[in-house]
Amino acid sequence: MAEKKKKLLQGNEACVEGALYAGCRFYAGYPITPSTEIAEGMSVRLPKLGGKFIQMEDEIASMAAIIGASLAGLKTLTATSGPGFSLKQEAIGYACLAEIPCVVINVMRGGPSTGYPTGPSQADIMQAKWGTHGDHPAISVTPAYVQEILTETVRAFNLAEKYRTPVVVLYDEIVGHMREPITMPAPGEIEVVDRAKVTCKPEEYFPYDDKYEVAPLAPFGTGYRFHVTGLNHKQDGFPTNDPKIIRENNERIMRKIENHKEDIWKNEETFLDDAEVAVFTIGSTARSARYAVNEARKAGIKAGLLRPLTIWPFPDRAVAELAKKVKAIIVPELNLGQMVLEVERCSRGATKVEGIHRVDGEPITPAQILEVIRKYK
Amino acid sequence: MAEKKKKLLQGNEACVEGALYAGCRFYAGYPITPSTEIAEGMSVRLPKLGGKFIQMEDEIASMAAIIGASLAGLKTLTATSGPGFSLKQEAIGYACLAEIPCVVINVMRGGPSTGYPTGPSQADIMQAKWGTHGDHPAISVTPAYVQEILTETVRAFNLAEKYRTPVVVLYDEIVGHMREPITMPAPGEIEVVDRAKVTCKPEEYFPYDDKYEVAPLAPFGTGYRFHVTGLNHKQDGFPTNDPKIIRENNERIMRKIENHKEDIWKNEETFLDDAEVAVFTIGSTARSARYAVNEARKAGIKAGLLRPLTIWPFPDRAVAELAKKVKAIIVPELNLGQMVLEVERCSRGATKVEGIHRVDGEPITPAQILEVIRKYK
Amino acid sequence: MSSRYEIRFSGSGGQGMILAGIIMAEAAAIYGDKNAVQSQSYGPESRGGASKAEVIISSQPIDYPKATAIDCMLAMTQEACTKYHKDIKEGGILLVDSDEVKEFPQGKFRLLKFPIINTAREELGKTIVANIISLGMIAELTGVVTHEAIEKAVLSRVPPAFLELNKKALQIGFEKAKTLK
Amino acid sequence: MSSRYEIRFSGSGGQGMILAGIIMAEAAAIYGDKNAVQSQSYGPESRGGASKAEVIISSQPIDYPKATAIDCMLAMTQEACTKYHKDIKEGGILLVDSDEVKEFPQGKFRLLKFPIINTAREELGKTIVANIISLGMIAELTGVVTHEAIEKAVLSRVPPAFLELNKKALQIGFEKAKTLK
Amino acid sequence: MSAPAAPEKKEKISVPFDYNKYLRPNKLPHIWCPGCGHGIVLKAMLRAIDKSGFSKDQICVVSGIGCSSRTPGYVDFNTLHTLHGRALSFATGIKLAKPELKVIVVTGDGDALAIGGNHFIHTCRRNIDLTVLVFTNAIYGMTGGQYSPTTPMGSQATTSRYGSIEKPFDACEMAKASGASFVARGTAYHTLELEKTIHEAIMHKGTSVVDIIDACPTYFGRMNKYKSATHMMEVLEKDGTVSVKQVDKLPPEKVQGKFLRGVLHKDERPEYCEQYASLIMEKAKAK
Amino acid sequence: MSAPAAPEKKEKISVPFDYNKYLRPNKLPHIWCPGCGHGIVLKAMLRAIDKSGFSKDQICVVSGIGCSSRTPGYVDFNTLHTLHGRALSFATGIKLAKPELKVIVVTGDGDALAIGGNHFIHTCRRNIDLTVLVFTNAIYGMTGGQYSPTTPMGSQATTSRYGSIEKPFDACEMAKASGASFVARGTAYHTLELEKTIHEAIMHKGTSVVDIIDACPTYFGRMNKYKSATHMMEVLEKDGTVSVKQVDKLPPEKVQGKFLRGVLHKDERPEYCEQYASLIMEKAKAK
Amino acid sequence: MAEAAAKKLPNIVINERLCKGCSICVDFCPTNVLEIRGSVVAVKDLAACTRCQLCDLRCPDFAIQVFD
Amino acid sequence: MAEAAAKKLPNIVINERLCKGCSICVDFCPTNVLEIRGSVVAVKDLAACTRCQLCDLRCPDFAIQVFD
Ligand SMILES: Cc1ncc(C[n+]2csc(CCOP(=O)(O)OP(=O)(O)O)c2C)c(N)n1
Ligand SMILES: Cc1ncc(C[n+]2csc(CCOP(=O)(O)OP(=O)(O)O)c2C)c(N)n1
Ligand code: SF4
Ligand code: SF4
Ligand code: SF4
Ligand code: SF4
Ligand code: SF4
Ligand code: SF4
Ligand SMILES: [Mg+2]
Ligand SMILES: [Mg+2]
Repeated sequence: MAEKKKKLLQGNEACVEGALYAGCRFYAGYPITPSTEIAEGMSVRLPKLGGKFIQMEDEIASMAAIIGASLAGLKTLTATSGPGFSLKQEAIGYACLAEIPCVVINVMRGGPSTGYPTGPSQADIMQAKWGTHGDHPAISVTPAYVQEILTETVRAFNLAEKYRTPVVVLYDEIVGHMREPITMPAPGEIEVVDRAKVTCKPEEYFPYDDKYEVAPLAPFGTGYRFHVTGLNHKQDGFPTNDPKIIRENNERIMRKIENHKEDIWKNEETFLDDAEVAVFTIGSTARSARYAVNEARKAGIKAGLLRPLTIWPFPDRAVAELAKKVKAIIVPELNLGQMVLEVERCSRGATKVEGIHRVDGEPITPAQILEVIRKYK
Repeated sequence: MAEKKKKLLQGNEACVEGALYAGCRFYAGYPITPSTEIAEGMSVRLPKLGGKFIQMEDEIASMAAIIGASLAGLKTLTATSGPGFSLKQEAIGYACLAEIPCVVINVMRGGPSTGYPTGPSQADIMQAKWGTHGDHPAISVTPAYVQEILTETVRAFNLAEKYRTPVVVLYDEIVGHMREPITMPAPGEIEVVDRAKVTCKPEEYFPYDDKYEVAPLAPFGTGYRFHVTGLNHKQDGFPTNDPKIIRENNERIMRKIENHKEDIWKNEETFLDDAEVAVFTIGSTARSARYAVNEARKAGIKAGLLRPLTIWPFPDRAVAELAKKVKAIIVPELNLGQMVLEVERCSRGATKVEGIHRVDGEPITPAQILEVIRKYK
Repeated sequence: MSSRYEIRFSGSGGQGMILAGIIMAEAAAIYGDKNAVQSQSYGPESRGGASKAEVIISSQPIDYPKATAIDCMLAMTQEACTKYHKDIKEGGILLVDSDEVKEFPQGKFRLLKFPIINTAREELGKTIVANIISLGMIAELTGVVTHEAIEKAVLSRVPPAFLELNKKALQIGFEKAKTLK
Repeated sequence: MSSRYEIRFSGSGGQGMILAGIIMAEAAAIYGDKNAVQSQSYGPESRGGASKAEVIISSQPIDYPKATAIDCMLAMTQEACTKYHKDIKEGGILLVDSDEVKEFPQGKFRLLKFPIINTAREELGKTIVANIISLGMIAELTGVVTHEAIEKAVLSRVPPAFLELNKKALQIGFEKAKTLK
Repeated sequence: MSAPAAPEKKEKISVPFDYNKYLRPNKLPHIWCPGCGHGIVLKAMLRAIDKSGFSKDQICVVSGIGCSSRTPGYVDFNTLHTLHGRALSFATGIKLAKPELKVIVVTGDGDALAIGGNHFIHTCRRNIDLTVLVFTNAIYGMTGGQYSPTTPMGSQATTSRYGSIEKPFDACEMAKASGASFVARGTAYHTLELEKTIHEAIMHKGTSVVDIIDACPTYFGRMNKYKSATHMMEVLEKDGTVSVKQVDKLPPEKVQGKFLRGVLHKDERPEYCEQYASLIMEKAKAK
Repeated sequence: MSAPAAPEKKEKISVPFDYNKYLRPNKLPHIWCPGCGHGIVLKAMLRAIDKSGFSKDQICVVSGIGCSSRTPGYVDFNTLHTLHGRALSFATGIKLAKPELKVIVVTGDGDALAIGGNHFIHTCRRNIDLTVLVFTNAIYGMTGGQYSPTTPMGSQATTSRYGSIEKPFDACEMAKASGASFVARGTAYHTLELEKTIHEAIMHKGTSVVDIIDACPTYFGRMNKYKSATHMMEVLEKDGTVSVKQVDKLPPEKVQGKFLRGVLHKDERPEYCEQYASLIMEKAKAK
Repeated sequence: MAEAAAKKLPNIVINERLCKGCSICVDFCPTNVLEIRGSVVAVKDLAACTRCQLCDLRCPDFAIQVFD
Repeated sequence: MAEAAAKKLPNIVINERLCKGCSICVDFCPTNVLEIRGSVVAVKDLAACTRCQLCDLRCPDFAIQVFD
């Protein structure tokens, strides 16, 4: 216990700690408010650990560089915010199709466009799933507490390695810039998934070996010479026009996530057992919601909270089940209606779904949520 | 009639005709398969009409250039395909927030990433709504016939001017590259909406005047000196941190579309009156669907087709009503499940929703659709 | 489906298969009184490889633009023949360049062989008009467009300097086809 | 909500208001046995303008990180005072720099005036430690953190060369606050 | 469609100058920090514009994102604050669509040369008639002090705590190599000279680039141990530069490592919009 | 972490050369059109790599998108076919993560200089140890013949039917101005010289750029009335270039308008990954 | 006439609302006319002013101008 | 020995599967050894070959090599 020092850290600083804990040894990025502290932290810390930091000329180059470095065998990170996240989309799609693990942090600020750079938002949730063209898998995790930014960043790296895919960590400016005391995990305390080792002979190695749902990825320069492309490809990595193979591969990269939703999902449930009205939300809004739900309970209202720490793949089953149990699901979000659409879809008309939306750079307050909860008591 | 010459045109050529008919006089773009014929056509045709064509260094610059040129008073166009559409997202968001009319063509090719450049897809549908960060309005039109590419391109320009917003024309490679005979509309035959004229005195002009839902936009250099920014702004165009104004403006740009859905929506209904099973789809897939529905009717099955020519804003009402009437809505699409999610959401559990998805670079055939229709007869 | 007439032109990039498809579609829809839809497939990004063009001709509106059951297919290369013959319908026609195609696919269709490219070379001194000869042959063989329509369509698509050459090529096509009937 | 203690530090960029917030939070949560959350607001992109930092201190876990009803607010400039005083709760404290703030907001809170910056200048020769003086004053006035905890927190955040200076500043804060009580 | 008519010349440099003529009412104070060089450059720009004789309606000022890029908000022209790095692309659209506008682009070293580097070189290559003022403070000011493509090697920034190892760009070299037909450098310190240089840039037809060295005391200054804004101006702008007019007269050791000031390159190659009108539109109409 | 050990030198230029040693089995014929210069350049590249003595596992070949960028698919190294314009950014990630790899970037004139222009100049500026081979055919081949940033003025392309009005980039000038420490030019025609130049580029430590003029007979050739691939090679590559070794001996009229071939610039400034290791990692660890 | 003009003091107009006290004008004034008072600039020695205009030219904030 | 070597004809290996008939080798062969036959290259006059290797060096398709 003497070792486990409590520290007061900013959300973005906790992100740095999480990345380093997970074994991240490469960062490429371009500064943008309110994510810049992550780059700044990595620039100081990485070289001490033998890792590399590079400030690229823009966000596109940053995304490309972390994919390249990941192919060279490192765990890699970039961090950005709305405008930069938009620019990274093409390369994120590349990482999805070429199946290159990496982690992208998006600290959400007021938008659209340049918007309100120092204000919070949760308006890039749908973009995290649909931002790049074509069908592609998406995993996004959504921490709400500073300590959780650390642990969820570690989880993001784990998921990236396990499923060979880019993982997005989404949190809003409030969580990114606030400070809370956190306890640094000891080595080994949190699970860290390392890249699967390739053991076969080089001549038997296929980067997309269809023996596997997720084939192991050999780092460049280790004797496994193979080809990687953003074109539709065969199991050996070379491009193909064969409709059967194109289809199979396009479907497989979706399936590898779809089939493991149980493993990827992570929901925090508060008072849901007997809840008559439920709140569904993430990030700083979930902090307000928890406060509100506590207040509601004090007032005798059977309110509960479903807080997904994985927003993509969307927790469809949990929402569908909840919808059958409660009178209403309230969806507070710092946007004009994003998660609420998914909640509507998954509840298939089984309950009332009501969004609370705010886009003025201010948080949704506990009082705002409580007011809506009261409607359904 | 002697004047109305029939011509055999490629989809992309019809797009050029539509743009010119609508009064487009500026094109900036960067070549990409399968949209390039639009750039090529514009490069030849525009200068004859006193218009300007410029090939920019990338898609981002192209999008920025058409926004600039639109501010200078011209109707402007760019065309691209998946990877380029991803790159344009940041600037599309700018046009949404700054309310600059312009039209973006996305000829959808196989994806994700570089994917299958010469294969068709419909996998950028969700991206057309959610591709840029932050909350923003989206209008997308979805022609399926060569003649319709012409008319819908004109409609896209009209909607762009009317609502001062970027409009996306989405069609797949099949429709973009096929040739059909079309009849060139005579001048005046199709409605062309021109930019609202500003008549007030310069000192009374506000580019986001809150007297209007959509304020008229004065071209630069006409004596109305004003400021445009991608930051959240006041009615005079200058940035603000005032939460009330930020909120009001963010909501207004959504509302100006939301409130006029009736005007923006355009659905083609085939045999829906007595349909027991309906198909919902767009583009080349709708052509297959129509074929299949015709065959089904011949076989005595009460099948119908709802074909939206406006996919964003999503035709939620039409789908909700349809869901109450039919046993199933079948959603064939050249992707792994996009429109089907919206159809699910809007039908609120009132009917069975079944997708047909294909991502191998080949079209969905009438036979494939017919087979599913038969399940619900 | 009987109101659809489906033609597929196939060969390698540069043999003018797409132009042939366009001309056939124009013959039917611009110079004839039918509806027509032409489509094609491309190599990587937009160039190279085996190439095919399809034309659907009908007196009705045409929804589905791709071949479902081919009435007539032209194959100018072995690769194209092997790759693309599968959708020819029972009783349909497969016309191949007999110098290029040596392995003939099996199927319940009429297989017609003719040295098209060589005829272009020998009789007109230009292999480039092989596609026009084949257009003449197909018009004659199928009757789906009139001689007049196909001639108008061809002539509207070629530069003035080559009008005569193409007229001749078409004529040769008409005649040679008769020998195959 | 009574388990929450809410403090707001406000002034202009460069006056060290955010650092003051951080130190207060550390005093409570690292050197004390409470929970604490510190947050702040920024100007355009990340710099300039009026600045504020908030600290919530509680013996319970803290969910909502922003001020709801402020127990104690510091205002180092007129702009900050005017802009940010509204959320002070009934019976709360508003401590202002009396040289800077001349228009006093109305409200059912205790208004305490003190020339903080000037004291830093006069007694320590460095206006830069005005924020540390105010930390001492607030610790003393509110008792929400112990003298010991705030001192540890201050000293852990300042460079070795300035330990003494800051210690003195804090001490001055403690003492001056007593005069206001 | 023709380019802006060359307006009459005014001769006298007028200080005190009535800046209010070109400033928007009630927008000051600007957001820049105390001592930030951007304000000095802005003033030189306004005097140069005044001298050029263009009317306020003829002038369009376009910027990207950054502290420097906040300039358009303060000045009473047709003004456009765009996206980070993309100012030149928006400006290209405006200029080509309406060649009669005089389009001035205000951009930071990060905006122009980091994220916007490609648009910078392609603008120069096309030689489209834009006047590009690069506010080179060797830092990303707006985001709080990260190193930029002009940060000198060894310098401190929030992302180069161990000293920058990247060789900085010379914006003038880049502009010249990529084809700009007018390339110059000025500093905030040499403010009358800067006014003259900007004026010359505005009057030039074709892409004119002025690299303007100015100071960010808040970040670059503090992190690199400059005592004040004045100190930075003296070290970086006064002592760190040499006028092209003097360079031949100075011994090499007085020139080495210094930036050249003044007009560094000028040629009269055809401007893009004019070429478009004469070579493309004319030919197209003739066909 | 150290840079690749300098391998032993082989001396003799070996033609006939056993290309199969470096080609992937069953990937030929390549997709390039008859007469496309890209194949000639590829062969020179393989011979140069062979001469360099690096093992196949040590070499990584990265490309963007374009006809030229299809190269990695054919060669038996660690190969990466990335996104249009972004090859250098992916390559930067690989190199910095694993400096012991020899990373060669194969890119088209469009890929490197149009959409990828910014990454090109920033790569040069950092002087990271990448060998960049630009296949300059003055056209976008892959998308069917639009003009590129190296298309000569007046040329035809599918988007410049009235003749291009844009001044082309000189990739070597750009590389030099932005800081590359090795800059050279070759052509497909001068294939042995090209082999030597590429070899020298590979052996250089730092960013080495080789601008390689080759021909796209299908688009550039046809549209600009060249009779054949051979004709293009003769006009554009043989007659259109002059070796730096000869340039001083020739009268100006024989040099004017021609591209210089050979090594145009070379200096030994510190390489990025080495600087990172010595200046940043060492300092950081010491702190 | 020349004498009369020489005697007339210049009019240094300071806009305190705009002055940010950066001290640039103070530092560059060749004759030490100016000083920072509190947080803004003030005239210390008007008579010394040579009307050189350097204060105006280098003030980033439109806060000082010197008229005859 | 020298004479014997001189008499030995070179071995021109053409890969017809790879040759695209672009004619580059034919055009650049200084002694007219090669020609296009049908759509691929063929040796017309082996004896004339000087082993200069230009055909190999400029063939874009790995389709021709000349061995001693
Ligand atoms: C796409 C995008 N990436 C990053 C940012 C964040 N950002 C805003 S300004 C800026 C740099 C500003 O530096 P510079 O252009 O030199 O201007 P200065 O502030 O120094 O005047 C950055 C990185 C952004 N707004 N958009
Ligand atoms: C983002 C994006 N934009 C555009 C394209 C389309 N595209 C593919 S290759 C290419 C240009 C190729 O030209 P170049 O790099 O010169 O290579 P070449 O084919 O001439 O060898 C273009 C525009 C793309 N694939 N991705
Ligand atoms: S941060 Fe630097 S560049 Fe930005 S306003 Fe302040 S001093 Fe100027
Ligand atoms: S299109 Fe041009 S560049 Fe591409 S393979 Fe063909 S000849 Fe080569
Ligand atoms: S005009 Fe010159 S002398 Fe007078 S106050 Fe200003 S700087 Fe000093
Ligand atoms: S230079 Fe301007 S802002 Fe600075 S102190 Fe002088 S008057 Fe004030
Ligand atoms: S080696 Fe020389 S002479 Fe012999 S065939 Fe080849 S090019 Fe001709
Ligand atoms: S150069 Fe090569 S591909 Fe061309 S004809 Fe000769 S052998 Fe064939
Ligand atoms: Mg800067
Ligand atoms: Mg090229």
